[in-house]
Amino acid sequence: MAEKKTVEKKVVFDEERCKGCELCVDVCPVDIIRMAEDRMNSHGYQPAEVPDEDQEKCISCTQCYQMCPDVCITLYKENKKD
Amino acid sequence: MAEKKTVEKKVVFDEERCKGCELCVDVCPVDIIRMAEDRMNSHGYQPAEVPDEDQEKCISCTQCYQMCPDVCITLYKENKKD
Amino acid sequence: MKKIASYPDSLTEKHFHYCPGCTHGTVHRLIAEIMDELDIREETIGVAPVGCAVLAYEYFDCDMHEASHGRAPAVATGIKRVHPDKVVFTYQGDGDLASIGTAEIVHAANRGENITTVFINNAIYGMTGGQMAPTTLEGQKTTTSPYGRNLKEAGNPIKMTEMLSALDGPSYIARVSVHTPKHIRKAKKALKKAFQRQLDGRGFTLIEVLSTCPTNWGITPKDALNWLEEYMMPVYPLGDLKDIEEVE
Amino acid sequence: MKKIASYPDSLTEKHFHYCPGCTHGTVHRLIAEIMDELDIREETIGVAPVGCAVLAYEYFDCDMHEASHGRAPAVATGIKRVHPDKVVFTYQGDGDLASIGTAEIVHAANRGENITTVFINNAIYGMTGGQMAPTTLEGQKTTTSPYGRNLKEAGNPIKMTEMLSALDGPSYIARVSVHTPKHIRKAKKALKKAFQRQLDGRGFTLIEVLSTCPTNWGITPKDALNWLEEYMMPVYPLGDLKDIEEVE
Amino acid sequence: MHEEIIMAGFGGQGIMSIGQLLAYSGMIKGLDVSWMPSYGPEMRGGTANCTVIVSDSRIASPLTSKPDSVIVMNLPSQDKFSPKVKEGGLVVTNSSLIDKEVEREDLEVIKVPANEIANELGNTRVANMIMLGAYLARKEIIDLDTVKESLTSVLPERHHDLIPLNEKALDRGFELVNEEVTV
Amino acid sequence: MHEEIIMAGFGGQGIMSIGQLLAYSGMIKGLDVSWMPSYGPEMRGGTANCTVIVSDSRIASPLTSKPDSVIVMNLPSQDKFSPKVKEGGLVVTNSSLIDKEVEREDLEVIKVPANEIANELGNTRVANMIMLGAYLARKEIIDLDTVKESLTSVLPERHHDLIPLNEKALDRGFELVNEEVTV
Amino acid sequence: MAERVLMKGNEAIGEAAIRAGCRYFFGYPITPQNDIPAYMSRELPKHDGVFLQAESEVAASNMVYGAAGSGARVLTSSSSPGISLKAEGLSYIAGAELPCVVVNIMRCGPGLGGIQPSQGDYFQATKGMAHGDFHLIVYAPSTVQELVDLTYKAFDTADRYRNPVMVLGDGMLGQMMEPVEFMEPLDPADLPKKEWATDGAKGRDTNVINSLALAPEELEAMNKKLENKYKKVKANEVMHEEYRMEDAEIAVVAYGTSARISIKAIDMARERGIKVGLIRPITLYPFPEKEVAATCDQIKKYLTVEMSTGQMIEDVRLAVNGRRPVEFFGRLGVVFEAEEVLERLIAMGGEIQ
Amino acid sequence: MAERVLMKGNEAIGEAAIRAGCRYFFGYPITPQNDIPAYMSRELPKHDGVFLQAESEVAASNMVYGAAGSGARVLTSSSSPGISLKAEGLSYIAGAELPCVVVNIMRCGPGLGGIQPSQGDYFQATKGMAHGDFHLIVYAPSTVQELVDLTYKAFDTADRYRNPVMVLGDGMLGQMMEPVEFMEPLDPADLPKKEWATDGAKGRDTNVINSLALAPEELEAMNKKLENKYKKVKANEVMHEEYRMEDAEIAVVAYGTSARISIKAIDMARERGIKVGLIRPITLYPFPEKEVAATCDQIKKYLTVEMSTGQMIEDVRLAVNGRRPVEFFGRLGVVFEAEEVLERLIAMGGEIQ
Ligand SMILES: Cc1ncc(C[n+]2csc(CCOP(=O)(O)OP(=O)(O)O)c2C)c(N)n1
Ligand SMILES: Cc1ncc(C[n+]2csc(CCOP(=O)(O)OP(=O)(O)O)c2C)c(N)n1
Ligand code: SF4
Ligand code: SF4
Ligand code: SF4
Ligand code: SF4
Repeated sequence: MAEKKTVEKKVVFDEERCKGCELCVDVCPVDIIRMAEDRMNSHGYQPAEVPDEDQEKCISCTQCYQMCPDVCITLYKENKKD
Repeated sequence: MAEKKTVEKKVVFDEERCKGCELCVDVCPVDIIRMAEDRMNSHGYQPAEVPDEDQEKCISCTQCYQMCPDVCITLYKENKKD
Repeated sequence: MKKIASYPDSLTEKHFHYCPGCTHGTVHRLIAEIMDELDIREETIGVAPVGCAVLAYEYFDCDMHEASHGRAPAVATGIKRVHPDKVVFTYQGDGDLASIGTAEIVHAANRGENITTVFINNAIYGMTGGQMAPTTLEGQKTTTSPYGRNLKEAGNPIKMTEMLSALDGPSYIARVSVHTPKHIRKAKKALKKAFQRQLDGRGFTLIEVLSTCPTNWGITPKDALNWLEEYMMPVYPLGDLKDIEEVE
Repeated sequence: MKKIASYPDSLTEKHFHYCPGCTHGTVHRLIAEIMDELDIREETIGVAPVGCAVLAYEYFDCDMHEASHGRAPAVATGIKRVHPDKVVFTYQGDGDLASIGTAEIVHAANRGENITTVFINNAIYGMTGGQMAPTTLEGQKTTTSPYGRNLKEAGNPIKMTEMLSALDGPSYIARVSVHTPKHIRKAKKALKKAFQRQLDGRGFTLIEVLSTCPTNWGITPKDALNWLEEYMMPVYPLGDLKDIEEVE
Repeated sequence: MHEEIIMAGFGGQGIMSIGQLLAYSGMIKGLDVSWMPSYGPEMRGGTANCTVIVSDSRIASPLTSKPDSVIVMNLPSQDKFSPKVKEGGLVVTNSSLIDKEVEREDLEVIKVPANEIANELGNTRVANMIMLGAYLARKEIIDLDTVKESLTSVLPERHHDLIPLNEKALDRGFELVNEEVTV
Repeated sequence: MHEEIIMAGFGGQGIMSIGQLLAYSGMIKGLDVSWMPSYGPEMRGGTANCTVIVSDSRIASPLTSKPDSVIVMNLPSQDKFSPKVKEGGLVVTNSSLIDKEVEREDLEVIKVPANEIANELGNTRVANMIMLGAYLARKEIIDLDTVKESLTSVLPERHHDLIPLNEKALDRGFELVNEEVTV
Repeated sequence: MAERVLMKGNEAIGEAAIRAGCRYFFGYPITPQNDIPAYMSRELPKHDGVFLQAESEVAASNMVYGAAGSGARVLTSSSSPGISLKAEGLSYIAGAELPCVVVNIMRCGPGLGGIQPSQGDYFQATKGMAHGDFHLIVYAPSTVQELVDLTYKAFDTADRYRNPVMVLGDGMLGQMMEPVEFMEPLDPADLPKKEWATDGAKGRDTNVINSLALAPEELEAMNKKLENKYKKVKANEVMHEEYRMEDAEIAVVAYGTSARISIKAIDMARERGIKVGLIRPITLYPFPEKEVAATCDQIKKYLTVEMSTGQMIEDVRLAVNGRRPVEFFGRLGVVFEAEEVLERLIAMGGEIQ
Repeated sequence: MAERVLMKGNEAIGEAAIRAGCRYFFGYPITPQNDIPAYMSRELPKHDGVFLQAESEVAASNMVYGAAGSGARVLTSSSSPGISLKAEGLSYIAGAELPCVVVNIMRCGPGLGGIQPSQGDYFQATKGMAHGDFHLIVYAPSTVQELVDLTYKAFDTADRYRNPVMVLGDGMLGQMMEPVEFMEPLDPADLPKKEWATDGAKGRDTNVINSLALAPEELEAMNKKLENKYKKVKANEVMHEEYRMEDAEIAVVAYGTSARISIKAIDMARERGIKVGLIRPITLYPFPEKEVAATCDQIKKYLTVEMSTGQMIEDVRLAVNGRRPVEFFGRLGVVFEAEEVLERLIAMGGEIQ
């Protein structure tokens, strides 16, 4: 309820699961996925991320979800207005 | 040298090897093989035989030799006269 | 916002122990999604292999057996004979299925055992550090083929799937790959069909999945996907190898 | 008088222990004749199976190994790798080769191991008193299929020879029979070709020989020949299954 | 009463069956019994033998090195087992196939032309029952009727049509000895 | 002299190599040495550690429960091994990845920003050599030159082009500590 | 009293298993135990059970692993070389703590050996069956009746301890016929449900059948758990029988077929005034160590009799622990005769005087 | 003095085998011995040798059977579960009296267990490896140098007795590195010809490699022959080492890795004035029974130290034969530390006073 909402994320990464394999980066047709340079998870991997400013650009193609071997990605889409 | 020659045998059975399976009997095209009724080898089998009187009739087709699973049969043929 | 793709219910929360980019995880997800979609998680008993997927029993959220190396089809047979009404699957690597477990897979297939086998072909022994598998390609260097696989010494990359297709028992056998999202979707289709066949009581099904092992191949995950496409696919062509549509 | 057919040199004088009418003896003779004709008795190392032919090492007058049940191809591999210039053959029953020894024959074949395998298919386990073999026919009664082989439970009669033909390693695979003199002559031809292929260094060869087991089939030797022709041959059709004529 | 018997002959001569028949008969008479086969490696054409013990007390070992009696249906069996018989013991021998005399003086030997009689009865395969009949006539450990009754339980069902023939064979063997003895 | 060291970090951080390098250097100096790895089940991403013992007398056990020193390249390793160090022992820790302080008062702690320095040198993978250099500066069990010489024998041939870089990394680690100590 | 039937040892095993609620048999033919699969293939279908001839002993033991993990009472049987092939599988079954019954109708080895009865697999059965610290519980019947009773009991014991139980017979015991009485058959539906078994995780947490423990501490815990189980087995499951031991000065220690021949020899020796008795271990693991030890005050000399070159003798010596001499008589390949044992007993009797 | 090289135990085994004239390796990967096949696959081709990765351990041991019967020096290696799968084959090899060398780099079982070092296969190696009355000759090295020396020696011993020889190490020994020196390599062409081997019966009677004996008397003869061989092995091949035993009152008995950790503990105990020494069996079969027994007058208490729940302790107790107490210390799954053994020694030292 009192949750602070910043950006409505369409592409959410489970950073602790991510192993930095970069497979998601390549398949994204709109090129919004990148590897975080500023942090490492507890296993020593730099996780993938979609910067807040690019979240909007996701076209919900699910390519990244399909490709991620570690099932790190959860995808959301705006509710249809109808 | 002093060997007593009775009939010149064309079909010789190793009676001790014979197991009386009768497979040779069937394949002989001139029907000269039969099972000995009067004797048994040391394994308790009545061996196959070609009676002396029929030895001549063998046409050397080797069917019996081919068929005999126990390789009991030695076949001879008259030397060609040429 | 509506969730359109997320972690399947039939996976536990455990993080996979697989190396970065290893496609074992991809196949795990597909199987879990199928369990979700067919609503069979509570009806399924899985059999994990000895191989990188040895801990699969920690990931699939269904009853599981950990088999001894290569014997998953025998273990699955034991399970299926006791529970003919449950869904039983084996998950096996190429060392497991195509080498030590050759007899078990051949006979499970020949019996038409009503189970589903997921066969991960990554052309190498992953778990043990990169030895030659029976499926290793000609010339491929591994820790036990340091000069590249030599066909005269080690024989040809074995085509288990083609070989098993020569038997009467299997109802559906296919080879798929998971190196692109498109192929992953196809792979899921084939896997789902195999599980469905089992539910229909149609006998043995096997899906071979061409997979990567970036660590032991010694290349990056991305390169591994390319290597799979470039080198493995010509030797192991994709497609349905056997598909007995209808029971007479 | 001239001898036109007699006991081959490559057999010892030992009487076969086989049952009356059992065609193991026939195949022994053919192999011995081939050793005579190719003059390889002193170059040959044979591997006997566990099965009725377990004592084959007493009959073949060449160096012999008695293998453990099903492992003859592995034993032969060990021998051949030490003596690549010798002729090495295995002689195996259908329990030995098609059941317990499945993995070993598949991999010897796939490696293209330069050995010759003589595979005696008599659709039953002879040595142990007539249990079901993987090659037992549908409905055939044996001591472990007392109600007749049930395909749903026990699977289909396995077609090892067809299955092995799907592999890349073998150079020559054929199925023959020894139920008539004519078939016996053909069988010999195939066997000789296989041995010759080995001498030419062409890799794995296998000849499946349809055979009888009158005792465990529970019929007379004569009836056994007919049963073979009538029931086995339709399931196991004769002929060359694989024949790689030339090395590229 | 404690009787140890070895029965031996070619495989296929029905040695195992008469052993089982005797053991079964003993059991239904309330005696302790054991039947112990010994096979050669061959399925056919080898020799087969079994040891039967019938006793009114608990049987320790099912084996015997000094049988009270032997029933031998071929020459190798006679050669092998007659030397083992207890002093003063019994040899029932198949004179149809065995010419050779038993070499010991201390034994009682009953010669039974079992194959001839069986052929007379129309089926060589019942030679074994003739041998057993003869044995039973000499060693009255179990009455002939009990043995006949047991046939139904011991013979496989597919051979039940042969029960009358088997009974006749038992009788013929029994009579043979009784005649000898009583005449 | 008897020194027992545990080195630990993420798989891939080159822990095993610096252990082998140290052991090899000890050997060519005529000392007794042992190198003992311990792997997790994972090929990558797990933690790896090894125990190296260098001694001027015969080494009994290649294991140690109370090392004289530890070299730790990630946090889980520091957490796991620093409590085991002998009283008054040494911890060389990778401050690039480890924020946390070592919790014991009795230990000497050398913080080495190994990843930073390695990145400066142009290759993160030599962070291990920087750590080893720092260790060697503090514990002079083997001279730096011997260790550098050993690189040729220990590194697989395909990495021999990196020997100069590795040498430089050893130097940088060594200098770092020497500066600290001497300044 | 139940009806007495004359039955081969092997077949009696099969019938006893069925009466114990066993409905699954996986095996591979091998002499001299072939009557067991033959019997099961004939009888199990009548009870809606499953007989499956596996492709090999390796496969059979892994099918057993699967079926046992699924909660069933399951039997496999083999003879010596076939048991060796089941070794790895049995180690997994023990490691995963699954119940099952394994019959070994021993023949004479090593290698292919021959089909003569033997007791040469004692070490294998009781000690080194396979890799790792585990044990089978081993029953050694000596009559066909005991084959029946112990096979039946084996299923209970296996379930109670979640451990494989072996019934160790030999070719002689398997192939001989004796009169036997059977117990009332048990309906498998009446057996308690095994909560740990895999049958689909419906409305419960998932069950995992497993013998893997990667973390050293877990691995040690798994082994500790097993060790504690075996302690319990040792405390509660020892079975043995004594014969004419009341005033004995010499004790023969023998099991199975050897024990029977020994009884004959003992009776003969007693007739000659030699005070000899028999200690017959019925469980070989756990070995009746205390029970043997308890006789040490009374007994002057022990004679271990085996159809082997001397295997159980080590357990006898461990039990006697140096307090008395332990001698050995054995033959292998050839079944010995009571007279041979007697001769040895006469010699020992002389020495004692 | 030969050059010292720093080498992993596993690789050192491979090099020693090659220097002993071994040119044939058949094996199947398994942790923690994978460096052995890796080494052989890299090095054997340089010596015109054959490395073949078998389809399984079962196949590997039968390939060894074939190659050994053909007269070659041949090696196979595996770890615990894989050794269990070689059981049947090893029984055949022993039965047929063939020489070969088998390495077991033990990991922790039962079942899949874990890859931690262990000594849980002692029983399997020394007693019940498989069916039938046979034995492997078992060497238990405790340093990488000894791995080298004993592997080399194993080939000679195998040939001399025509019996399989096992080199029994554990994951720790196989994976650690130590400096080693190697012997001069031997040319296999210089080895004496094996007249019994199969290589084509050219101008001689045929040779048959076999372990079958159907006639009981033959079977007994085959077993007698083996029994006599093992007697000779026991008489001639025992190896052991003693450490600080001169004035010891407590003796630790330990082999392999356990012995090394025990030495550390003994040194620590000695510093505390406890008189303790080590008896280290180098051959596990034949076990140094007389050698242990010979210390009974001097030693007041024995402590067997193993990475198992207690296996070798039975052989120690058999040797001591009740004359002194024999205690046990062991852990399994977790490698114990010298301090733990020390603690136990302190307690025992106290009791003795
Ligand atoms: C009986 C036995 N032999 C060997 C092993 C060692 N081992 C574990 S996994 C494995 C092979 C793994 O390769 P694969 O099946 O291809 O699976 P991947 O790891 O590549 O997924 C081997 C040989 C074992 N655990 N047990
Ligand atoms: C490991 C092992 N398992 C089983 C057996 C028993 N056995 C001996 S021969 C045989 C099968 C024989 O059948 P097959 O191979 O078809 O040959 P056949 O006797 O019919 O010629 C079996 C199962 C054995 N000796 N060893
Ligand atoms: S769903 Fe498609 S567009 Fe969105 S982040 Fe993933 S790959 Fe890119
Ligand atoms: S594919 Fe998955 S694991 Fe790989 S980088 Fe992307 S989110 Fe991380
Ligand atoms: S060779 Fe021909 S004709 Fe002569 S006996 Fe034989 S089958 Fe008859
Ligand atoms: S085929 Fe041979 S064994 Fe059969 S009856 Fe004729 S000769 Fe005798």
